[in-house]
Amino acid sequence: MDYNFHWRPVFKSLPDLLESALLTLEVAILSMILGILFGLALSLIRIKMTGPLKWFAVSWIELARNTPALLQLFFFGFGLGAFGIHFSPFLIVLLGLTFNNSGYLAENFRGGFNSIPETQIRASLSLGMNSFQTYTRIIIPQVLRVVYHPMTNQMVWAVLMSSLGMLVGFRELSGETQFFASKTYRIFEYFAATAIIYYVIVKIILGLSRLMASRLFKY
Amino acid sequence: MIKITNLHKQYGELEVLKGIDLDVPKGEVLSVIGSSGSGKSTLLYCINGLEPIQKGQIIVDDIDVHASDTNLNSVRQNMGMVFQQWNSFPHLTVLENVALAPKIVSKLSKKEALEVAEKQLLHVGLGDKLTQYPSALSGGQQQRLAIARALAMEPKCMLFDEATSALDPELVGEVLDTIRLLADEGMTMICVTHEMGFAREVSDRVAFFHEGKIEEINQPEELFGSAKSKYLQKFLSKVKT
Amino acid sequence: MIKITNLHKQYGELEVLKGIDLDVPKGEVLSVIGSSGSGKSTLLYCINGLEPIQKGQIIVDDIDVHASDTNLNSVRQNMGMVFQQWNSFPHLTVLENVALAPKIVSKLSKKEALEVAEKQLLHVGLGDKLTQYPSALSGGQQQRLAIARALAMEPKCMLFDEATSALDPELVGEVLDTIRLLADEGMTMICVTHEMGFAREVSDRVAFFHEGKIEEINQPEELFGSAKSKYLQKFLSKVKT
Amino acid sequence: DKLDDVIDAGVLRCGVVLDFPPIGYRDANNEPAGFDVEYCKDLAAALEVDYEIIAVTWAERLPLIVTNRGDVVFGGTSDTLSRAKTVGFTIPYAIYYAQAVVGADSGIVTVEDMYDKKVAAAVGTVPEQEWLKIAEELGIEGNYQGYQSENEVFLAVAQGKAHAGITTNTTVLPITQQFDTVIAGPRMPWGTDYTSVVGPRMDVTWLNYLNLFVTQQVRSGRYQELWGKFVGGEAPELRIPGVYY
Amino acid sequence: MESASTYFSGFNINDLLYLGEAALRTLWISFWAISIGSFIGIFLGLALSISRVIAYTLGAVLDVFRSVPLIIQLVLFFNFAPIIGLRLNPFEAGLIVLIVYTSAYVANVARGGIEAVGDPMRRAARSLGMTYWQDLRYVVWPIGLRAVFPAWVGVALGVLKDSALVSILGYIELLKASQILMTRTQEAILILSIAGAFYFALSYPISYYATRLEQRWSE
Ligand SMILES: Nc1ncnc2c1ncn2[C@@H]1O[C@H](COP(=O)(O)OP(=O)(O)OP(=O)(O)O)[C@@H](O)[C@H]1O
Ligand SMILES: Nc1ncnc2c1ncn2[C@@H]1O[C@H](COP(=O)(O)OP(=O)(O)OP(=O)(O)O)[C@@H](O)[C@H]1O
Ligand SMILES: [Mg+2]
Ligand SMILES: [Mg+2]
Repeated sequence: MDYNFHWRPVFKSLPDLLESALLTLEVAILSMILGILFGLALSLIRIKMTGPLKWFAVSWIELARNTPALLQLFFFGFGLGAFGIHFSPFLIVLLGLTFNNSGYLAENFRGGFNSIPETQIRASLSLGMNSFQTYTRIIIPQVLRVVYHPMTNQMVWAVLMSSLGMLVGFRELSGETQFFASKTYRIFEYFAATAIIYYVIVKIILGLSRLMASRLFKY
Repeated sequence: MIKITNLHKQYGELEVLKGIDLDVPKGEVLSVIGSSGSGKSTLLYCINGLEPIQKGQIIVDDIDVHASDTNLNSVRQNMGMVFQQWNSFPHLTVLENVALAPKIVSKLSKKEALEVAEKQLLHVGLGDKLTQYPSALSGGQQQRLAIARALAMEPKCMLFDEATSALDPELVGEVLDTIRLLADEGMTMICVTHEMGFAREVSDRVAFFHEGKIEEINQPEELFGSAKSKYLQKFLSKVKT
Repeated sequence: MIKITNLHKQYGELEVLKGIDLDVPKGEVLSVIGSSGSGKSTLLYCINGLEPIQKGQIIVDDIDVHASDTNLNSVRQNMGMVFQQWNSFPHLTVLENVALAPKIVSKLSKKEALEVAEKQLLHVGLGDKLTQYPSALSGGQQQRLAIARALAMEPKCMLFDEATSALDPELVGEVLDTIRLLADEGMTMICVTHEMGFAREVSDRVAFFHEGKIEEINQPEELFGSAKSKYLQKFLSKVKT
Repeated sequence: DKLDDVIDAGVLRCGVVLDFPPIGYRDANNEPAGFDVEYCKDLAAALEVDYEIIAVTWAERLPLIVTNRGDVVFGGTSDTLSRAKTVGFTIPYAIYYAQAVVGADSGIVTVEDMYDKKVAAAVGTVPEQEWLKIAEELGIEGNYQGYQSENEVFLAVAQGKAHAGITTNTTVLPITQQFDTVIAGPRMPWGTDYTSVVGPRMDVTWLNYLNLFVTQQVRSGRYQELWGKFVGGEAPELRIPGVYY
Repeated sequence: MESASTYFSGFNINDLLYLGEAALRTLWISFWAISIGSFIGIFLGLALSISRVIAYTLGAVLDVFRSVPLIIQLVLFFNFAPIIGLRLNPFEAGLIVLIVYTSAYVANVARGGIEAVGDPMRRAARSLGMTYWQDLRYVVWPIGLRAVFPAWVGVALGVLKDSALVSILGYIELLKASQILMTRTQEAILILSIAGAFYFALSYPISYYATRLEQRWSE
């Protein structure tokens, strides 16, 4: 083995890497927030509605779940460019992840809604609550508990998937790593450091999620 | 108080209620019995406006429940309903369960809502469980919680749909006692039940449902003692009275 | 037949069996009673070699179950065990459930295994369910299936661990009848049970467990009639005998 | 040494960048083609071994050598001193200069026009690093966007995502012919790009062999022939004015 | 001088074949990754279920492969293998990473399956005199498989889609082929749509079938 490991440049650019990790988190969190909103809407449309809107929701969900995330990113990147719609790399990644998250979360939510017995709705209507109150006060809080664990997993996924940003020119953690690696040719060293950063991020997310769960779901 | 005339209800093709006429005066306790699928639950749902009807009229306290300009939510505030499954809201504490509707529906202040809730919980004997979550309660306690929750809206009448049938035998008693209490206090009630003993003891009248119709309705002694309808005779011979 | 001397068993720090001495001669039916957590199930697991022991000896049919050179699988073939939960294999038909172990453990031919299985299923009264899947059986039938499955290995003794406690009251009878049948046929048996009536009627002796020890052991009339230990007296006063 | 290794293995593993028409690209059958590909074949022929083309991105060119996934890279690699700390360079085998392609309606004529416009280049190339240097001096870094491949750069310019893409003079013609919306832009204000064949840094015998190969290509006229075929016109003089060898 | 149209040429029928061939390669690498990865994963799952010590140590190792983006794993391994003297082509390197990745996920699924069977059931089997392996073969496997089959299908489909990332090593599977064609033809949207359709055609029927099966079993 005649390869010499050079770790010095990696340490030197560690601050930059960590800063770009914030970008990774930012895009992952934003895509989760949007994904939850769209996912909720999609799942409700899929459960409640018929007609074109339902087909739209079903296509979205199934396309998101049955094609690679990278392909979805490319679509928002180069595909839509053909129609003269241009997004910055940040937006490409955000939209791609949101599209993907929404599809997966919609199915989680659907499972969540199905797990709430019909009688809960009846009970809350019979108390004189309107449908909106029933959903916001009774159904959704319970659904959130059912989907909390899958949602945490999806958040981890969003972080992992955001690494695809490096393939569409987004300088999040992976993109930044690639940029440095291409300047110093220390690919292995840089990506090893980045792997550790990802691992730590994921562990932190899981830890926080557990902490939050214990505060949120006392019942 | 509750006046039903010629009520017809279909689920798709299936006609479940085939012309019901029923008059429940204020303060009466009416028990509804009948075999499974005869439409007992459906009747309660229609009275509460939880299911649309096809024909007929349901007047509760001078309001036509199914008229298009009726505000269903305010109708429901006057009618408490308790279901077979304990429908306590699992994500709220016992106290919050009861206080929620007074707060967001009756628009009481938070403090008032909590007071009302506490009062009703004491009423049904759950005064020591206020901060627990429903998962920590027994089935019977959860069912009493559901009753307290309905009572907190200070309804003029109560609808019970087999409120005890999902309970273990040893827990049935405590819920029946609570209902009995309400009856004694003069609450107007319709109770779908399969506890014949309870029906006999508490009700002013008992209605026997058969295939979407009221086959026989009478004072309990008459109905259980000298059933006229042969379906009722058959039904009574199958259940232990 | 089964000879246990000074048996000690710990789960980690927790000492569950604290020196058990027990001798079950061939043909005896021994019932084991005692409150929850007293170590009854653990004893059976140790006899069957399903849990390692820390001290003492268990000799079954002249074989030291926990000696390091013992072939546990062949010991187990001589000992049938039936658990509280009906552990029928859901992916196999009733007949296949029973025939599996004879085929793969006793290495019978497929035909022989099926014959043995059918015989035992007839024995426990499941002759008409051979091609059903367990999910189509009632709890009592599933439990009898488990008994047939154990019997198909033609064991010299049977261990029952609360074989009826997961059953609805109306199903308990049919399983007890099956066990009674085995007792009449002279099978050596240890039955952990909470059916005092059954213990009294079927057993040659009854052992009362208390905190990992045999507190009292005697013929049923003596034990139930004039209990010496105050723990036993307390225990008996709590359960309906 | 490497020379023996390659002869031993019977295969020459060539890294070539294939989104660099006409120097490296894929033909209508999606097979590798171009000036660099021909050079690779010539080298294999000289060594009397088979060749294997490894398609690499700009950023992967040098790691390919560093991690020994390839024996040699023909990939328009400029011979900077900083790179020479990592890999070994031959004498120059081709000369390019950096030039921009710009959107037809971007209004860019001079380099100065590009300062306040969106500029794109491929990640890990000399143009990227040179432009970022200029940008840093002028404090206009935010307008730059790196892409995985030059192709994506061209696409970005064609679709209007970027106003200018920095590439190599040889590529400008095919690109402007392909896209109606793209025209040739200014030549970039940094030096001529002397590009070398790349091999492992420590393998001097191998680098010697490669040096000889480069001079042989020129002497035999093959250099002129291939340049004429793929780029057109007179092949540039490889000798560097004022430098003696 | 040749005309520039040699360098860029339009999308033609051959290219469809080219994409089809690449789809087969996607299927090929996924097939091997899923089969070998599942096989290894099942044994890892077994190991995880045996003792708590193993569950913690081995579990932590497997966790790494689920907490670091696949793309980083690919880059790292591809650049690391030659350092330790392994001459791997993109297919081999990609396959190895995918196998490890798959087995990390399958191990978790398998452990779930074993837990689903439960100790009481396994005790019953052992009490009949079955050996450890007979218990696994005749009781745990058939019962556990049914419990986790849908989850396993999820993992398999995930790998099928994630195999798109092997493109960055230069293995010409479906996504890489589309990139090559996009470079040559500059028809991003058309090619991405075709590639998406290929992926969808591979993934959707399986996912649909698995959902149906799950519904049937849960009845
Ligand atoms: N949402 C629904 N859609 C279609 N049919 C329904 C629906 N709800 C009830 N039914 C049918 O209407 C009939 C009457 O149902 P209902 O629940 O009112 O009976 P019930 O008298 O309350 O019976 P039980 O004693 O079993 O509760 C039944 O045949 C039932 O299958
Ligand atoms: N696998 C285990 N690990 C640790 N402790 C255990 C384990 N199994 C049982 N125990 C503990 O050992 C004690 C005896 O358990 P055992 O199941 O033998 O009681 P039992 O007499 O059968 O009670 P029951 O009537 O409830 O079945 C209990 O305190 C129990 O918590
Ligand atoms: Mg009903
Ligand atoms: Mg026990």
